[in-house]
Amino acid sequence: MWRHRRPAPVQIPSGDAVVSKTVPYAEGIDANVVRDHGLSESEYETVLSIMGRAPNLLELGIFSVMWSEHCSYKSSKKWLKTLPTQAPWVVHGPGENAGVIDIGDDLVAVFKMESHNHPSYIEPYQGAATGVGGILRDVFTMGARPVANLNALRFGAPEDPNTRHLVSGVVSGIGGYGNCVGVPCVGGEVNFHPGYNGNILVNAMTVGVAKRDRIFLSAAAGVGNPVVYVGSRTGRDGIHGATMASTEFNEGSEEKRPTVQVGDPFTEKLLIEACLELMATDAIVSIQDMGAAGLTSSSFEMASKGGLGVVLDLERVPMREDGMNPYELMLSESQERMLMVLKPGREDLARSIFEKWELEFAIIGHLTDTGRMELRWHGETVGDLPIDPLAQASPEYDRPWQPTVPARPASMAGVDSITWQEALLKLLSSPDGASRRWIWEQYDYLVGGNTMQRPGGDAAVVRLEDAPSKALAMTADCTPRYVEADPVMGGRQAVAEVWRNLTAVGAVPLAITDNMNFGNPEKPRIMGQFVGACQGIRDACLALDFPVVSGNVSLYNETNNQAIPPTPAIGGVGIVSCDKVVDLAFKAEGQPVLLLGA
Amino acid sequence: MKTAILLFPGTNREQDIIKAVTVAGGKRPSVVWHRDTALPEGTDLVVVAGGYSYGDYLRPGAMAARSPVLNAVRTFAADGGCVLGVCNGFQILTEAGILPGALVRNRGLQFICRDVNLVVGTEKSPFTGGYRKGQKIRLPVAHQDGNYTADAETLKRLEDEDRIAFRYADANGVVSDETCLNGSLRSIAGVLSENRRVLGLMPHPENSIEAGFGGTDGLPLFKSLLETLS
Amino acid sequence: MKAKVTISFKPGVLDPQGRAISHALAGLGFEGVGDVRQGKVIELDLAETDAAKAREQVEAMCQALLANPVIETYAIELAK
Amino acid sequence: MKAKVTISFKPGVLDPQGRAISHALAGLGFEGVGDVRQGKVIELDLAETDAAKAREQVEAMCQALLANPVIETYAIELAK
Ligand SMILES: Nc1ncnc2c1ncn2[C@@H]1O[C@H](COP(=O)(O)OP(=O)(O)O)[C@@H](O)[C@H]1O
Repeated sequence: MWRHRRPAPVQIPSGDAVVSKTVPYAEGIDANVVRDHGLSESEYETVLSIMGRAPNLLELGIFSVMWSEHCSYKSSKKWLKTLPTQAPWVVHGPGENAGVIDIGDDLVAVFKMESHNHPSYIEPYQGAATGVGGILRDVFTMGARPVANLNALRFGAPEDPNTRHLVSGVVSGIGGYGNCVGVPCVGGEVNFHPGYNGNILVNAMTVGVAKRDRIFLSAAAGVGNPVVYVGSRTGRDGIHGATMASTEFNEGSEEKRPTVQVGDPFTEKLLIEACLELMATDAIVSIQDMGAAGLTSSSFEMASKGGLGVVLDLERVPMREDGMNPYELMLSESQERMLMVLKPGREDLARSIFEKWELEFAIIGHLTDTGRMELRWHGETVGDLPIDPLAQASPEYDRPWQPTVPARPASMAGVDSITWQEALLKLLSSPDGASRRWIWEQYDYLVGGNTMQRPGGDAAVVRLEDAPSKALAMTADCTPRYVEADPVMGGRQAVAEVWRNLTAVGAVPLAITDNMNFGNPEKPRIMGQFVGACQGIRDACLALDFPVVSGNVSLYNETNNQAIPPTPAIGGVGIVSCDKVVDLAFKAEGQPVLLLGA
Repeated sequence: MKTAILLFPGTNREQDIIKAVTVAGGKRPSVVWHRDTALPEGTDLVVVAGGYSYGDYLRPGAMAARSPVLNAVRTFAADGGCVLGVCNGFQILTEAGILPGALVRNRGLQFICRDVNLVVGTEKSPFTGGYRKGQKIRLPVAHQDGNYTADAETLKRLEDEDRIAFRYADANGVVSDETCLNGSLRSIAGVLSENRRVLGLMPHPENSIEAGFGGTDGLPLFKSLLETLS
Repeated sequence: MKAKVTISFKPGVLDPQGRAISHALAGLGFEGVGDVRQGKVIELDLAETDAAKAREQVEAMCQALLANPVIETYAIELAK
Repeated sequence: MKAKVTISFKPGVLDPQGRAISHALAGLGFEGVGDVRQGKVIELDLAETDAAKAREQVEAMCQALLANPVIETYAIELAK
């Protein structure tokens, strides 16, 4: 999650001047270990100045995940900050687990889109499944019951032998997880392009609904309050996953595959029910899901936002395997886990709810006023880090970028002319134009009984359980080849298409979430695509009064130096009165067909 | 009509059933937790709702069928109580041995969510009294393990005793192995118990009770229950 | 001790997963693959150390939960 | 010949089914059941009659389709 508040970035010293001759390392650590943790030399220098000493391996691991591109948004922050995030109906913009907008009747819609690209390429079923799990947690963490899922998918060329396997794995993974959890999957989009051969994109979006006055945030509060772990046990899953999501793929990395997390949608369903049950009481002070970088990022973010410190007794973390150590516990990406701060005296109430749902519950620490993270292992301090410099003030880069020269319109010379009948058939049968029914039929789009417009239309429409005369409309769109040709226009177009799809079902568009999928930001050409797309999104959002309330960035989508087409996927949400909903079916013979627009 | 809905960890269509019963004009059902050992006093109808009880782990319905509340349901059914099992509920009732046969992975292996055509096999039950035998209706399905199987003897009994409540059909109402979406033997979509008071079916009548939200072909099932049990 | 339970479909019960695997193998160019059946293996760590008692216990587990007698058969193996 | 492939999760990979089975067995009153892991067995009828060649073929099938090397391991047994 990217945030705009309190950006006091650490000054990253530049150039070789800072690389001192005698870089100190703690025992067992050397330059290679630092490099394997994805930290550059100058970043390690900064670590030293923050710590005032050489970090041990546990501390280094924590810096590594916190400052990974995935968690710190270090390359993208500067540009994300330029996006418009405000409107009278925005309750919480970027910076929380998901964006929150007012939809009337004392209700809010809570939504976000998130990528799970790299894991899905390595293990399509589990990668996509855990992607759905992660985005669901971002939404119910805030107190919202998830009411709809969407997904934006990009695969390589249909002819590529690997594509078939990836498509079927990803689609069944999304279905397998979402269907089990009981959240209808109502829409999405799919493209095929050889540019995604080595890097597919799996972007999942969840929309939830909460009572306006029952929103839960992640900022920790109350010195002495218990820090509580709930959900599944911690295993050795995906250690270094967050770092992996931030490094370019190459031939060797397929061998080096870190363990892929296996999703457990059944536990997620129980976690939703248990959390929402606890949220109906007054026990929770703050709550945060453990996503990428698990216990590390959740505990740091909660403490940092609250301006507090934390003591964690890591031996109390529920463990799946024997012999786990603090490094593994802090860096594990095991799924279906949450961290909460409870009001004192509410521990037993909370414990009874989680036990009823057969989930783990453990008090693993408490809040302090030190502003530091103290990690203990059977009473002994094994790590001690300042919180703010790692979290709020993580590095921010102004990477060099080169604007994309917009492609000139293709020449029509030499293009064969065909009849319109042939052209129509070609369009209808192209992989990008063909029906997506074979995909959405694998998703339960009906559960809940509120689906008014099923997949297959311009936008999905889902009735509000607590205000049944109204419904939410939602859609996800982007046309990467437009963005590739001209990032600014392509960014504008993606937002405009979302807007059109929402209005086409009769809805008033309210806000968007974005998922920025690009190549290696260290290349000025790629960074230029990113900057251009941000500008385009900004232009369209301002023109349409259509703010960005949440988002996610996935960079380094490259294989063998080949970047994906720039893909800023946009998810939009609007509101519509149920009696105003329109769909795209022709209704009767003899009715006129009109063509509108420029 | 006093309805009790069973709630297992992983059940996810309980709200849909509650809505269907109330839209049909019934009282709001009560929800019974899987660890309960008794049904609420005066229960007329037990609904085993859809979803993924226990994550569908091992076999869909296997663990729910062995939970404490199922003993109460077994007794209730043996005493002539009405039990409706939808989707995962159908799987649970077969696993519990309350209904014959078993439901295995769909022929195409994939999860299928779509509207299907069904032919009503019998109107002689508290569930199907609102339809005519042979009537073509349309209900949604949403399942991965809906492929009904049973040995030849059981199939023959089901047919001889007029216990096949619904069969999958094509758009013209023709029943055939080729058009059966999930591979079910004899295109079976729903079966009745010997005393005709227990129905298990894979399609979701509860998702077809309102125009604009999946049609209304599921409504007669709930209305018929209300009429019989009130 | 450890117990391994292998659960398979009874002969005659159609096995959609086995069929799909056989198709997929043919599609991948593997020749000479006839019937394919897919089953489950469940491995259990048991506190029981007596083989006869362990077998009895696992037999009971199969009856009670692990296998569905309508469609499945099972076989039990024990190991130290 | 016949080949039997047993596929299980690599150690350390979460096995939600195994866990659920262990829970359920405890709930049914079976005591002393520790870790439970669930895997798959795939039985294949092969036209190949030479054991070495058959093993090679099945090995290739495991790599290509039957197992997922990221999270699973497999073992092959052959029988006449
Ligand atoms: N991955 C997917 N999951 C669910 N629904 C999808 C998916 N891809 C496409 N759809 C649905 O298919 C329909 C057509 O998609 P798309 O071609 O992107 O539409 P449009 O170009 O009109 O926005 C939409 O209703 C969309 O929601």
